[in-house]
Amino acid sequence: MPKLKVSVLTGRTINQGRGKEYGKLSKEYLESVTICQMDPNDMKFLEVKENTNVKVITDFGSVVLKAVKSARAPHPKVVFIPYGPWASLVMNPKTHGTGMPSLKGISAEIEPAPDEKVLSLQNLLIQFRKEERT
Amino acid sequence: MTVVTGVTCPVCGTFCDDIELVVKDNVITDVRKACAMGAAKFLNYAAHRNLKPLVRKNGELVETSMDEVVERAAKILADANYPILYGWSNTSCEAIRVGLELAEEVGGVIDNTSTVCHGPSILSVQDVGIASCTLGQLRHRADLIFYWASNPWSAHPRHIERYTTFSEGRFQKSAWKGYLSSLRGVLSIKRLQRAANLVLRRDVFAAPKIERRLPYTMFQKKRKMVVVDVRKTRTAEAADYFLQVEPNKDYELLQAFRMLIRDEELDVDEVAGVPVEILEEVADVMVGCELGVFFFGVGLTMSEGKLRNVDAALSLTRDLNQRTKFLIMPMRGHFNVTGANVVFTWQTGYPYAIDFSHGYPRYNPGETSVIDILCRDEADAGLIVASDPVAHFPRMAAQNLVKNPLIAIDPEVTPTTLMADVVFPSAFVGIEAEGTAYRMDHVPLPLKKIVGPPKTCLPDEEILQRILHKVRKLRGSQN
Amino acid sequence: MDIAIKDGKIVRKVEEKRAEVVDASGMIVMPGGVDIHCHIAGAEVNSGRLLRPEDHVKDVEAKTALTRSGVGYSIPSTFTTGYRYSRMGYTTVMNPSMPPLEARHTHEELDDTPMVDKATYPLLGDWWFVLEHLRDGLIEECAAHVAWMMSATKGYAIKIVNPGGLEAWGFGRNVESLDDPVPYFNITPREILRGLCKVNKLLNLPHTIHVHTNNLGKPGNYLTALETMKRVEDLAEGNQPAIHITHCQFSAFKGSDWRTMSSGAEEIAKYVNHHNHVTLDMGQVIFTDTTTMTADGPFQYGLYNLTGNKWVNHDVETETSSGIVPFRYKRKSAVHATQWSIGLELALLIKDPWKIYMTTDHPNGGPFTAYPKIIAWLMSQVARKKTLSKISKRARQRSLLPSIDRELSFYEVAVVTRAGQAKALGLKQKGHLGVGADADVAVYNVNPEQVDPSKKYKTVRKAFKRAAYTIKGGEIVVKDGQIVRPVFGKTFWIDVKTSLPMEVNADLKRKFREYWTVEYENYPIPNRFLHVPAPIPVKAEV
Amino acid sequence: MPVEAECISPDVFAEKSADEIAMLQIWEGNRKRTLSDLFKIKHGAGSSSEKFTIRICGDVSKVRKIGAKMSMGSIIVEGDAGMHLGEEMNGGVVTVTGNADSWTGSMMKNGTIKVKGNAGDYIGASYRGSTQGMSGGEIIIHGDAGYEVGCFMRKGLIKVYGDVGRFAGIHMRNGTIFIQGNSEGRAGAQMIDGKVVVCGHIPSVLPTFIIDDTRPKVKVNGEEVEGPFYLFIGDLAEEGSGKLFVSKAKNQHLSFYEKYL
Repeated sequence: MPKLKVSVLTGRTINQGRGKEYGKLSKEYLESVTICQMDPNDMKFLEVKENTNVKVITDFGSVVLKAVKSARAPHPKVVFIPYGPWASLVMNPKTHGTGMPSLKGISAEIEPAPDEKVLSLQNLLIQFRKEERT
Repeated sequence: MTVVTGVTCPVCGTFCDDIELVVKDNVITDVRKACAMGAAKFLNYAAHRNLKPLVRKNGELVETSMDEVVERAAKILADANYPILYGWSNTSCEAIRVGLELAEEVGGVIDNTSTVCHGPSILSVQDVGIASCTLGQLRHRADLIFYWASNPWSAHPRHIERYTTFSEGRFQKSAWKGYLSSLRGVLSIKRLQRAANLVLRRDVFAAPKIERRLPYTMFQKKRKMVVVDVRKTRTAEAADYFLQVEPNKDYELLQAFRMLIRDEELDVDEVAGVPVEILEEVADVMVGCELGVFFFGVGLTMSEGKLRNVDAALSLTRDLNQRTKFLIMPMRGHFNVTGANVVFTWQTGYPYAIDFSHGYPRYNPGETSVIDILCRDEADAGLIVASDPVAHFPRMAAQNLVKNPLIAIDPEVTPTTLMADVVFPSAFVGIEAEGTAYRMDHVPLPLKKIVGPPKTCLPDEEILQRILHKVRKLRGSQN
Repeated sequence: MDIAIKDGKIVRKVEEKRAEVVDASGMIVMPGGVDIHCHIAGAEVNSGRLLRPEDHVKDVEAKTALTRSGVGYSIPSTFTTGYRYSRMGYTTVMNPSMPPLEARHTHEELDDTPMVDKATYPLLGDWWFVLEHLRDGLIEECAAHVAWMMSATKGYAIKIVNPGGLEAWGFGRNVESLDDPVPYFNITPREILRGLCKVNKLLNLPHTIHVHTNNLGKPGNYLTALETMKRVEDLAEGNQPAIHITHCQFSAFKGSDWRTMSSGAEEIAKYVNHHNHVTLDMGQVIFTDTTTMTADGPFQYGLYNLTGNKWVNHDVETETSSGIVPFRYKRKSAVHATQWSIGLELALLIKDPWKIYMTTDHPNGGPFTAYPKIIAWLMSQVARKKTLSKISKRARQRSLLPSIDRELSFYEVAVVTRAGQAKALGLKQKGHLGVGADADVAVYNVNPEQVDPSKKYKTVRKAFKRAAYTIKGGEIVVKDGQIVRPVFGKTFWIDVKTSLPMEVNADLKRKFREYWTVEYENYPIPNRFLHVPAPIPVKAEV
Repeated sequence: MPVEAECISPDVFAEKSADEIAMLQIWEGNRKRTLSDLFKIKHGAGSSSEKFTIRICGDVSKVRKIGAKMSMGSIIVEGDAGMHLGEEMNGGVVTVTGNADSWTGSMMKNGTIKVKGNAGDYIGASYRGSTQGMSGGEIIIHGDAGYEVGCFMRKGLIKVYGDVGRFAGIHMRNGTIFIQGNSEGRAGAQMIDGKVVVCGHIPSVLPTFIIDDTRPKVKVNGEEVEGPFYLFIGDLAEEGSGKLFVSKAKNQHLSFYEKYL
């Protein structure tokens, strides 16, 4: 199965901004933040189509997201994930004495995950509690 | 049906104050002048909200009385040895003032969302200072506008139209018309590209071909917008020039500019993936402007280099004032994150990450900042006000937050309220409660009460007052 | 002699049996201190706080059962500011530079500054409406706009800083003299000064225009200061003051550059001694590490170039600017030591204490907590000699102080630290202990019959540092230098009643969106926004 | 829970009885405690104050400000030490057999800190907003150090035998930083004067440095270190004249600079 080394950027998007105001439990929000914007050529390389799920893996965790074509390619080997609980799963918590974790330019590996599901918010949180109890 | 005018928009740091709302029997039925985010907020805020006080009883959140949640919350905070009080950038300055008093009373750590936003910017301001202004100054005077690692089109939709490139000032006119004509050009190119893709049955994405010169428009005497970013954003497409920088290389680029604006030469041919000839021309444009401004986003504070990226940007701005007038401003996210810094500072001397555990304010981000405290697993309780750290903190920090007793004050149902042990349903400040908030340029404006909140939802300020009162009762302290 | 207090006021007598008695025998009793010019609140002050964690960390105040915690040194947090003034027997302080657009901020901070009454002056010298109306000779319209601004910002007096220079700074320039036209506005600083001086009179404001001169902090600027005073000479009525030159020390430099810089105090004192239309405050320099902050953007930038220290600039649309630079005054620096000398020379060479008041232009010359030091210098030649012996040789040789043997009496100190300031501010109920005055009283533990301040200046300094009692509005709030009762202070503002506000509003409304980036209806501060508002109604001539 | 124990210093302990020491006040979170609440205290034979030694056994990685402001004697931590170890220290010796945390030796004026393991960020740094970093003494880290080593350093020596993170020597005014291992980059950023020596690999040199020379060896307070080294001058963005020595052998990718020599 093809893998690709990429640099992950997280940030705001207008849809995430709108979705947020519809409410964190809303469909709008879920759809706006469970995506991974990719360079079409990178998608070709990974043999994933629009809306195929991909898995993003960093030293700090992994997350399954829906791959979508970036409207502003080319940006080879750079993927963009909107802020939200899903992006948080792969962020780098190290602050290097500044108080600020690294949320942009995190090196990651990305692979197709057509058979894996995007976690629902509830499941994501349940998994949270489980992990933190153990 | 009534129309309320001059409403401030409690969403982003642009904090527009010209919104018009149509209200019909205590319901907002229409929104005028707001952006997509603002409209969504005013029309849908009530969709997923907390209506009843909740406490966690054997694993489940169950409805209860206001008195009980106050009691529970006060007890948790009074017993804690190192509680965290976090959030504050989505509430009123009035509530923040009470929050600081509460943090002091319980000897806790109080931190606001700038800790994961522009905290690093503040750290570098404390090292080198900052040459800034209010937004109107730029609307009237700026003829060169940089958006550096920020994407107002998505994060601050009306910023460009109200304050910069497309705004009408006394000494500078809007660049809107010029933009429209250039836009047509861009669109036609895209159309051609799409056509080509169909014919050739493949994606022809021209590899980023690096121009060796700036477009001639950059040398015209008119208002110009430049975007510097790691990826081409909507804002970049609207700009006169887009400078694409390699991820995590902003520091090198900014430092290089500091030499180039003094007409010094570099030993390298390329910085951050940009040929030096280009940089020299951009430097000339900077030096040649009447009044220039850098707006910078969290693209600088969150990427490799963090505070030092901003350090370099602030220093570059300062240096430019030897040649012309140049100013700089961070693009603040939440509508009152600036207010949180302001109130924290006047009451304690420090803008965020304040540790009251020894009875007086102490400040050392990296040590007293909430992410570090959580990652070191030092806190033993948490109070979250109008913020959603469970959703936005790195996994490790969020997990250590939810494993301790957690109190949430929030009008909305969020991952944080879902994971909390005590939940206060609050009124939406700026819609259901009034107060004061600070725009990204430190201009204070009133938050208005448009409609009444549900009876069970109190303003943050009042909720915090009740908790504070209860805490003092429990501790039997004299004041 | 006894002083009777009832319901927050000083009265002829009270029923002694039922009254609480404070025994002040062997102590000095004065009205509560009044500070006419100290930067304690607002956008600029707070940016200074944010800029200097290293300044706070060395001076902290822990929470007590009665008081909030905070930080001190050169820019104390709001609560600490109130407590520290009160401990020195001060009960009224004036915050001198408020950007009108950010007035809410200033008032939010003043509300969190306990123990003292306060007021604040909006910056109006470079406001576009002022520049345009004065340029077109529309004095009355200008007055009406200023009246609107006073009530919109809940302000107390007209503050003018480097008139014309701040607008020029919008494009990184400045004005060099009183006749240097302001770019794009074709009006001169002279016209702004005279215009606003007339406006001040038309509006019957209790205080005069409050002026920070052009060319502040530049060698040779004592001439500008003299010019400024002369320009409004003819506008004075009888013996009424028409202008207040603030922190005059910074505007009293002789010489053509820093090397030849010397004191211009003698010339200024000479002029002031022969004219009654001027009042001044010292802007005394203290040898310490402090934080300079003024609305004078270009001056602050110059200071950055001089020191290389971190620099904050904050320009405010259509109104004003401001800057901040940390600064250390060194005894061994000829320039700094000369500045120290100038402040004292002014206070001692100006014969009438009712014309010059004690300030440090906190925190520009040093923090207000240094006032007891200054009192000692003013009352004792020995104290001055002691400091003189430690300063730069060049400065000592140039200093006029050795030739001055005047030593202020306790009475004169009371004038320069409260009575004179209250009079200049037109605060009739402050600065004296007559019947009807506010019951703001300071009791200092030093016996004027027994202590000779000239020799025992250390005793005096100690006494003024920690008031034996501070009584605020009839309540004992400080005892032996400790806060025993936290109280809010009032916020005074001038409610000017004019006869032509209607068309003014129309004109304002019309131009509002053009000039500012906020809506007309969101600009004015409602009276209820203030914690304890104390509007002072004034009937204007227009 | 963070513990703050500024009192753990020979200057405080000397001339005190075991009981007095036991009663010294420390902070645990927001609660006042005494030293004896958290430590078992044994008083050895009272040695003269110059040689006064405090030995700490067990994990004190949450205990901050150990040896802060100390001026004489020595502290030995057998295990890991918490933040601000030896902050503002003025003399004496602190030895840590395990790891030290961030702000070790920050603002120190004199004395020696030895760390056998790794150290955190901001070693020998200044306080926020201040330009007064380490102004004397020696910090020796045998393992790795984090980001911003020697931030605003003014004088003295920092030796790191392992690797360092980014921004070693940021805003450095003077003094010497010696790095035996690799640097993650941006060494010497915004330095005005002083010396930074990188014996290992560095991804790149900042564009605001210019190459000045190649040197066979470099002196690090007295002793010579074999090179050869590229010598860069910077940070020109600050109009600085700091010296950045970078191993030639470990950094072939920098050879293109040689064309300017």
